[in-house]
Amino acid sequence: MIEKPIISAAEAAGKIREGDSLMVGGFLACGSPHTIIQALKEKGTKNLTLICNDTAAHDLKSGKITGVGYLVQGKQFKKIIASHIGLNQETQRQMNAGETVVELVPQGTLAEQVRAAGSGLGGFLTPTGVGTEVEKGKQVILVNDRPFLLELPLKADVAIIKAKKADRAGNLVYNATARNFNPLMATAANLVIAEAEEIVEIGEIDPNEVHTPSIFVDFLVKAERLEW
Amino acid sequence: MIEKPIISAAEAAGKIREGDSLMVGGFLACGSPHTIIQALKEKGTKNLTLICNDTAAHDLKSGKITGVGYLVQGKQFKKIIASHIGLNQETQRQMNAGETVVELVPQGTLAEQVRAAGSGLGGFLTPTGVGTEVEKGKQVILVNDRPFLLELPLKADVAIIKAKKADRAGNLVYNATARNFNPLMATAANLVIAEAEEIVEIGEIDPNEVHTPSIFVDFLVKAERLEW
Amino acid sequence: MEYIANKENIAKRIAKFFKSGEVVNLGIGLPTLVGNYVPKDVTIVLQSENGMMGLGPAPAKGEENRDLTNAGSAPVTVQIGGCFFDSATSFGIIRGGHVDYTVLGVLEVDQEGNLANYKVPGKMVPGMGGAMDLTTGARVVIAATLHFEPSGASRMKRKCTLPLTAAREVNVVVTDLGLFEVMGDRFYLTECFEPYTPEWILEKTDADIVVKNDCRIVKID
Amino acid sequence: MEYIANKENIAKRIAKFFKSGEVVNLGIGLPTLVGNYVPKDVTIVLQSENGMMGLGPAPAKGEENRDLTNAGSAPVTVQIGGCFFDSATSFGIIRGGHVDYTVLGVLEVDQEGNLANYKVPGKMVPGMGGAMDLTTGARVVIAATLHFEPSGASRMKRKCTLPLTAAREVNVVVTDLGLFEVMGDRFYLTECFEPYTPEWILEKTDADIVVKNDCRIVKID
Repeated sequence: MIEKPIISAAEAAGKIREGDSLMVGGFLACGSPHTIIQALKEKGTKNLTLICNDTAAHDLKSGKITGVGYLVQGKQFKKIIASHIGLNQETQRQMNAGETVVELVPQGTLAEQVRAAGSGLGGFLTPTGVGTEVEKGKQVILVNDRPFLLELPLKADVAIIKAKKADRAGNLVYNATARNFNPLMATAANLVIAEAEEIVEIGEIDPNEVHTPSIFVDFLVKAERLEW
Repeated sequence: MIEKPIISAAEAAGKIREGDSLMVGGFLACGSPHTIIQALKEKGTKNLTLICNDTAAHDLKSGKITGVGYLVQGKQFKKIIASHIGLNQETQRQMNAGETVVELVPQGTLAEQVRAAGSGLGGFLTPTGVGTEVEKGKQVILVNDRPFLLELPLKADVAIIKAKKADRAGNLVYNATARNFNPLMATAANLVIAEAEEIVEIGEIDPNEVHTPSIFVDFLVKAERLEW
Repeated sequence: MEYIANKENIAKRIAKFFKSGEVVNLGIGLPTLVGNYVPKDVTIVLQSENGMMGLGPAPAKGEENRDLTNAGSAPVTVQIGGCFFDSATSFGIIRGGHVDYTVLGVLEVDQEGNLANYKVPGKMVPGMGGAMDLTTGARVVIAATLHFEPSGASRMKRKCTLPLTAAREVNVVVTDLGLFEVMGDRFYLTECFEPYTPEWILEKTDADIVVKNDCRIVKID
Repeated sequence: MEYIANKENIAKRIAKFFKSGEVVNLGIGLPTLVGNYVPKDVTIVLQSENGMMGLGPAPAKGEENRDLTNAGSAPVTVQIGGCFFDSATSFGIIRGGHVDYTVLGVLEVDQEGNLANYKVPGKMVPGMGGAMDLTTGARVVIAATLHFEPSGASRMKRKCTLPLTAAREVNVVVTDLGLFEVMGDRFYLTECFEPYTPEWILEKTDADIVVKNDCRIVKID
């Protein structure tokens, strides 16, 4: 196995270009790559398209922000694709003010779209969203007389994800519910940067316990910011 | 967590009824539930439909048989859905003689069909098989001008699978390449019986290392036959 | 008759639905309360759509694990015998029919079984999160809601006016007045909670409600 | 010119395609030989479609693990840093374009890039196994084959007559005579292996072959 380069969070942020589509792992900031997020906030790269389960939290009264909320605050996204923005009032403000395009996707559909992109599928049929606004503009296909929506794969230019442990080859292990979208996004972007709390030598992770195979990971970053 | 009943291989075989569709885990007999397979052979239940990656091995000259090959030998299947029958000359003989219907499916499509059934998808679009005999009778759907086949989910009445370790709740851990189709089949059958080499108390498997969540498993069988 | 909003009664009644071994997903808010009232001799498995089977209670102060939260980002624990998985697996479990009950909050629910709870256009748009998958995939969909909005209007409608979370997926509505089954474009009152009466409920609810022959008056405790 | 079948030359030449870090899937049979000739300074990752990244060589006698096999059910080892996964993940990796090279055996391969290797109707029907997904998903599809059938007919055809494993997916054909690229419904001879000559290859092969301007005569060693 070859070793993957360990780079700084600033270097990682530098690999994300203006206009890129960007997948960010995490679920309401749990399991998000906070070190890279902060570096990307400092870098200030704009016109990104975010693909993330949600936009974490931003309470406009208290000013408290978590996870990708920092990037929303910096208005770094022209478009946000997510299943939930309920805890981020700034996202809702930008959406209602027409400053940022927000596309809401059912969570299971979003997860499956990312998986489909990583798995080379042309799409999938889901019963989720039939008869709702989610159906709009989509092909409805009947299978045994039951209607399904044809949902298409969702790829990104870059994915930034967070693991508990990585080996130098890029094999990843996640912890508890910090797993969420991270392993899916690892498969679906042209460039994958994994932030890990611990980076160990090749051979130190049991091959039965690897959650993300090394071949998906291009660069490693040592996690320095663990709080949301 | 409630405990799942531990039953004998004979009891497990007794839950498979004439005419059932039956998923069997394993890849050329590696990771197959050999103890239950032998009990089902003794029971002699007929008219089953097999869903399995392959039909393992049966060399008509030497008489050597592995895995589900024993059930093929007993002519217990009226239909076989598999991706590969190359090492089982008896399957080929039955097919060519018109004794058993054999449906060959690309391996990745078969895996995804089982997953789709377990995941509540109505189907998926795959590029695999376009322009080949696999395309016959299937809907071709263009996505961005690229043709894909619409493949449908594949469910079963019963799945018999094999794990390295189970806890009493039914959480499963597989070993090495003996994993293969087992975790997929655990999700896609009405009744799931898992054969395990080791059955431990609830709490003895790290929740981060579970491959198949307990809720998929209905019954446990202690593995007694490990050789193919 | 005086109406006093009572979320606990809703949670208490819903908690009686479950049998040991069943898999349940409780939404954030009112539905979460249901977990407090599951009878001690019933062992259910709580699924959390952010990737866990065996959701446990909140940890003791100081014992929080930043990697272990529920779908509302609150710190939780995992039960012995639980496990973790990714979001595609989590929704495979949900859509695949492996969750027996989903209990969801309500903005509006109507007699066709439609549910609206994710969007008030131009005002509040939290997003659907996992609710659309849950209502589609779970074996039984229970809508849990106070019977009345603060304005006094019933949340049970003839027809939802807000964007739908689920089209014709709701099986049961439990309010603080009673338990309603949804069938054939009608609500069927099957349990009326003390001190309310079927007549009073019908009078206060602008929807087609059939009082079942065997409708019982139930004291929730 | 006398033809002496030489599988090793095919394997040796294919092994030179790979760069360190690339992911390669080798089919059973002739393609497996390729693994023996990968240069020592090139570190590739072998994927095995039965669920492994980092396929290693056969174990020493007595060291076999019945849970650790390749896609042909032969005992193998796993390299340090390898890992295991289920069949859906394995084919997600394959179809998703994460395998750089797939090397497959041949019954027939034609100038349109069609490959037939899984079925001789009524005679031999092993099944396609993972070959259809591999040819569809891998970045580069290499067909590896002795140039001639035992009968003396070329396996490189104008048009396959057997059921196809892959329609227009083959990028490169390596035989024991030379290396051919497939483009625009033609074979392009880009390397001719000693002692054969382009003229002899063209004469012996019933297919449209263009000899590339920069076609080299190569000694395989």
